[in-house]
Amino acid sequence: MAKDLTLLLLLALPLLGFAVNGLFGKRLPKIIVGSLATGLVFTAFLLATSLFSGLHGTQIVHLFNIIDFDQLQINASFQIDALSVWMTLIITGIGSLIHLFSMGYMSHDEGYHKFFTYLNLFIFSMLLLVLGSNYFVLFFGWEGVGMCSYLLISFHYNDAQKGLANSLAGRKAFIMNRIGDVGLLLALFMLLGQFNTLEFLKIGAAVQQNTALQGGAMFFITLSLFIAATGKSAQIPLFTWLPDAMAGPTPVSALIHAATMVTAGIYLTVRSNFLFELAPFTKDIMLYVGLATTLFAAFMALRQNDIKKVLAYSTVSQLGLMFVALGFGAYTVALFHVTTHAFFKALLFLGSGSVIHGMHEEQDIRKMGGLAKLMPVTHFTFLIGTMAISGIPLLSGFFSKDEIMAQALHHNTFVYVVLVLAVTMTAIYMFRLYFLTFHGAFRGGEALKSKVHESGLSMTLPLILLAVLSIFGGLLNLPGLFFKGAAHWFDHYLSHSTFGLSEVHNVHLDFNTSIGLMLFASAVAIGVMIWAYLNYAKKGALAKEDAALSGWERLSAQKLYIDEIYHAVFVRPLLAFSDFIGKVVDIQMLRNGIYALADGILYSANLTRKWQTGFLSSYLFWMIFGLITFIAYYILKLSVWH
Amino acid sequence: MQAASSIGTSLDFFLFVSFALFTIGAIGAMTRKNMIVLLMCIELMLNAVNLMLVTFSTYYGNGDAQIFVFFTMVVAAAEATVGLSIIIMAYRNLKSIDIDMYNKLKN
Amino acid sequence: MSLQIISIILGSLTLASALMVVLSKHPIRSVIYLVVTFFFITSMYIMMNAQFLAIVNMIVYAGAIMVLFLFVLMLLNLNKEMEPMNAKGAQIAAFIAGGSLFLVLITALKDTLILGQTYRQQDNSIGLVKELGNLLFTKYVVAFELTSILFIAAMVGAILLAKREKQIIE
Amino acid sequence: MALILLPLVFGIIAWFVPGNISRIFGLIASTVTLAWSIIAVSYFEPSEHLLVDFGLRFVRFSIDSLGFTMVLLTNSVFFLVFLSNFNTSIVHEKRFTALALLMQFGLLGLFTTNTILGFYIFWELTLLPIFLILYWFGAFDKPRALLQFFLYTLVGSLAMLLSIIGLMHLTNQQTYDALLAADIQSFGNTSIFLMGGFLLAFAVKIPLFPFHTWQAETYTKAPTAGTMLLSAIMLKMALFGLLKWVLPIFDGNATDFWRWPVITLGLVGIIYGAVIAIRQQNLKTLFAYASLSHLGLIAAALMLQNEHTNLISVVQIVNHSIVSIGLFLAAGIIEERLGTQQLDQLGGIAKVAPRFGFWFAVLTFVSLSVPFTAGFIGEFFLIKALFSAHTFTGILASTTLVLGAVYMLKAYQVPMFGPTKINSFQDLHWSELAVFAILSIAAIYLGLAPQCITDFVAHSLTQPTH
Repeated sequence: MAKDLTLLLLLALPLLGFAVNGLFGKRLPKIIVGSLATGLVFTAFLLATSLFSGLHGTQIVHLFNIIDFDQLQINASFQIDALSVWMTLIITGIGSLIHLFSMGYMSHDEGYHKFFTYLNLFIFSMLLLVLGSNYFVLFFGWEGVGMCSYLLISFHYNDAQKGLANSLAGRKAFIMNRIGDVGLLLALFMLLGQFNTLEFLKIGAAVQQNTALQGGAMFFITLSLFIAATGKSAQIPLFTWLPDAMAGPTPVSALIHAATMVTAGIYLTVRSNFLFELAPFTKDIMLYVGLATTLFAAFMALRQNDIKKVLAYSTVSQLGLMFVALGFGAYTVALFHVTTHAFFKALLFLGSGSVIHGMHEEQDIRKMGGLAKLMPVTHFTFLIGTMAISGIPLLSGFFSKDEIMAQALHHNTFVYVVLVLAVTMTAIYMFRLYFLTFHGAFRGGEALKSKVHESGLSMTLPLILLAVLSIFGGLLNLPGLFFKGAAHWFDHYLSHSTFGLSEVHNVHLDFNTSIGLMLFASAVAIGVMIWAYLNYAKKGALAKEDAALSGWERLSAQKLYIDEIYHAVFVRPLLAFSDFIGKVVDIQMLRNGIYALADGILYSANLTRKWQTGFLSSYLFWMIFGLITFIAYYILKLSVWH
Repeated sequence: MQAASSIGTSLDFFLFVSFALFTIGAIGAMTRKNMIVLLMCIELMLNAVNLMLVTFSTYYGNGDAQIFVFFTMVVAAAEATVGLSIIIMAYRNLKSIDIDMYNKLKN
Repeated sequence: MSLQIISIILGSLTLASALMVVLSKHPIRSVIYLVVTFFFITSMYIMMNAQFLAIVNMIVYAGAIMVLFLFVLMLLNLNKEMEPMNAKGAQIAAFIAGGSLFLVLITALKDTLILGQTYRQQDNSIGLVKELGNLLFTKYVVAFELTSILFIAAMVGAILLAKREKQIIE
Repeated sequence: MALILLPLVFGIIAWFVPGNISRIFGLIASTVTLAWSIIAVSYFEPSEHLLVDFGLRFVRFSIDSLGFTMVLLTNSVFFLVFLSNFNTSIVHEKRFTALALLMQFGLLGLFTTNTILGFYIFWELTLLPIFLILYWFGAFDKPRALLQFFLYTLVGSLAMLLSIIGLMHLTNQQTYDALLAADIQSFGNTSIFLMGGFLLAFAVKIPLFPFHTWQAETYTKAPTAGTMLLSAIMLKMALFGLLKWVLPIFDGNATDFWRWPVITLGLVGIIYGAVIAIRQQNLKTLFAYASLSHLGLIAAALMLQNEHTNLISVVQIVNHSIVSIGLFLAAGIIEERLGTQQLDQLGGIAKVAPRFGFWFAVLTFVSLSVPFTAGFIGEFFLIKALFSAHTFTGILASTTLVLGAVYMLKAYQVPMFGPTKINSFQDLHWSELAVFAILSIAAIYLGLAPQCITDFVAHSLTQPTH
């Protein structure tokens, strides 16, 4: 099959699912709706694999013109290269697994068809985002995924207790994303102004030809792009929406808020690598923002009691890690972590979804415990996910994190130290979560315990598959220590046909340092694991109630009071300002000003009315008076002339 | 052109008379409150204007102005007819021909 | 020269009788004085050789309209007590206003270029019936015919207005 | 020509149609007009100008592709208004039908007239029907609010009339082409004043920032159909006037003088309207301020006189019509069924009326100008134009995206989601469903292929003016 046809089919399939489920979903049986959506995404995955195997060089597929003015052309066209195909693989692959999972998870939900409609729309938007050959199509996808994210977060808007909170969380996500979108929009304007095109390749070529472009313009363009990335990828200062976004159904959290959409910011940066390379200052900003995010988010995750909130902060933290890598210019490394993170974070979220499903919508880990026996598959896969994210040796997370640490050690020791701290905290909160959930005694009461069950095959199958991927994902990009031939496959793959990446080379540390680094990281991870085992499983330490928290614990549990600060600094003044100009300026000053004007005219009219005495002789008198004045004026005018 | 000494036949004499008539009419309209006299004063003013028109008509040797005077008279006749009948009507209602009594339009 | 004297006398008489119209207390007298004024104005028309207008003025104004006024006055049967008079202050103001109007008009006249010029004797045939008749039935024939409609309207209006109505508005 | 007179004929007939079939009559009349105009467009060669000249001095019509776009828009809007109100009581009134058709006649005349005096006459002609509609069917508790609208527009019109008289007096021309050819620039400062008169009239109608106070109250109290007419098409008269008449004619020092003041006002309006909308409790008032925000952007971008921007503005004008019909329809439906528009009394409608919830959501997203909708193309390029003209302006204008999200989501979520505060809510009537569907399809089609409008309009907008 021709490549362009494959690509169009790839895009059309989720759209088809969206259309069919959206239009007829209500009338179709659930099994058809679910399997249709899943099947279509899976077919898309197969198509993506065929693209992947036949990939050589970059290819542009032109669909139609959106805007065609003489100097300015904006096309709906798509780009097939290593980067976009890789992202497509992740999206459709993980996507189909999560679709499969949702078939089981959402089976009792009344909005079943709506859920799959949105999910397919999301897949379509996300594919647009990564496959577009210019920033405009990317922006289409960018806003599209934001919209889907909003719809899916506020999916349970009908819920009696949490309905409003859910929809408010969706709104928060949408608005925060919109702030980021404005950044992207501004970047697009500047790019249009600078290069008069939005095509990646054309901009890239222009940048290469004209090396004098460094400096101010590039700084502002990349900074705007980075602002966009902070919005979508939940970095400081725009990260607070992601934990709230956990209000959505768990598969959504897995797909959108862990594996795919939040990595859009990373994708954007990698895609624009040639621009970022010219703006070292932006890269520094990115580095330190990422660093701060990874550290603070890990800290906040330490004392969360909601199983999904822990994972959410963990996601923010991991995303920060990726930005650190980007800040060093190690694009492939960041993307490698995106890949492994997609595997194990999707696994963790789905695992937590399985737990929640089994626990009948209970998310508080204080009410769990001892689930290992009740849900063996979930337990085992969750353990693998936890080990992968914590960096237990030879699992996928170990390799991808290690690459980032290596970059940090090479460039900046301070960053390395902070990263070690963050990574340690990651291991701590993940194992805390794991042990509190699956070990110890069940704390949810006997009534609930009898109802807890292992999930069905449609839910466990994705878990198992993802667990396998989490274990072996690291093989994609082995460090060049032992298997020289197989090492760095991913680096080569990406830089082979992604514009700009062949120019950038990652640093490779010497053998001894590398080994030392790995050993140290392994030691930390394993040490934390043992400590957590002793502390939570053996000693039976439990999550404390809110009142019993000490100073730093309270800070962590209350998320450093960031939400409250934002509320006080941004939201409240905006509302007050709105009230002020709405009530004072608009009503009192402008409208009442107009009324006052009208009153003034009325008043003066009343005054002049008194002249209308009703006596004919007085009218005559005034008429004559006017006549006199009139003639006198002309006489005077004449006499002045003479 | 003759000199200004031939005052009797000169243009400005007739204009002077016309102005004076008009002024007298206007003063009468302002001072008198009898509606019929008021109407008469208006006739007086109309005649003043007529006189002026005829004067200029003769001066320029153009008959159009005299036709206008003719029409003025026609209109004056109609006006007097309607005006007087209004006065009769008003008198019937208020038993007075004092113009100041008729200020109902004011409020 | 004699023409001048005649015209001056006529002019003074016109103004004097016009003044009497305004000044006389009784409306009947005013009407009589008004008729006299019209006579003098007619005579001035004759002096300007506007014969047609002179005749029309005589017939329409001094004849028809003034008789109408007299009729109405007699119909209303006003006695002297009912004669309303204005306040003194208003009268003075009226006289001042009128006077200044007159002054202003005279001043305007003084400044114009036609001061002291006489009318053209050679063209004084335009006021004759023949000339005006020609004009009236050619150039102004439409307007002339329209006047008849005006008269009918005025007639109907007058009859309607003067007709004694059943209910009398208080 | 028949195109223009058709609504007038229908309008006159509508007075004699019995009340019980007047809604069907209105629907048929607007459908016929719309169909006729579609046929006319299909026979129309976009690069040509149709000129209808009877040899009378002030009666002269011409139609080009821009005019045709607006005519089509007008006819579609009226069709949709009749369709969407098919289930409400207002269309049972033959007075409404007749007045609306009369107004349609005025609008069509305005969009096609070729003489400046005709422009003024039709401009005023549209005011009378809408005033009567508001007066008869509106819920104005105080006559003052209604009078405010009326007088405001009249003052603006008066200024415009003065300018028109001045323009005709100075150039001794009154047709569009002759005015275009006239050398307005040679009048110096006079041309600035003349343009100011036009701008005042337009600023009241659009409305721009300090002249907007009539808007919120009028929109809130007006019957839904009236609000739709006002917002969807009447305001567009001013933008059309700006685009077609004033900017080309006054090209030169007058436009240079007014450009940045107007852009500033537009910009203030964008932010001001959006910020106020955040805290509004009344749905229609909220949408009114949102409208202020959206139209400020179009007006500001038009002043740049950039060829492409003008084309995109037309797309955005169409989009705003779509959005305002949809949103005010939604607000009207809520008001009609529940008797209130106060947000704090509403909640949970989506649960009771899922179809309404869905379509309202679609329209909300259209108005948020997410991709795949016309609004996205419009806002993107308009803000881009402002950004290229002046960086800071563009940045300020783009805040509308964020603020828009805040108030629109509030306007959608509060009544539709959350705890149920209502007892029963009748789901959409078929006519309302049809309107929502048509609007959504149109918005998405334009979002993907804005070129169909821009190419069409380009024939009349890209000619060099001087």
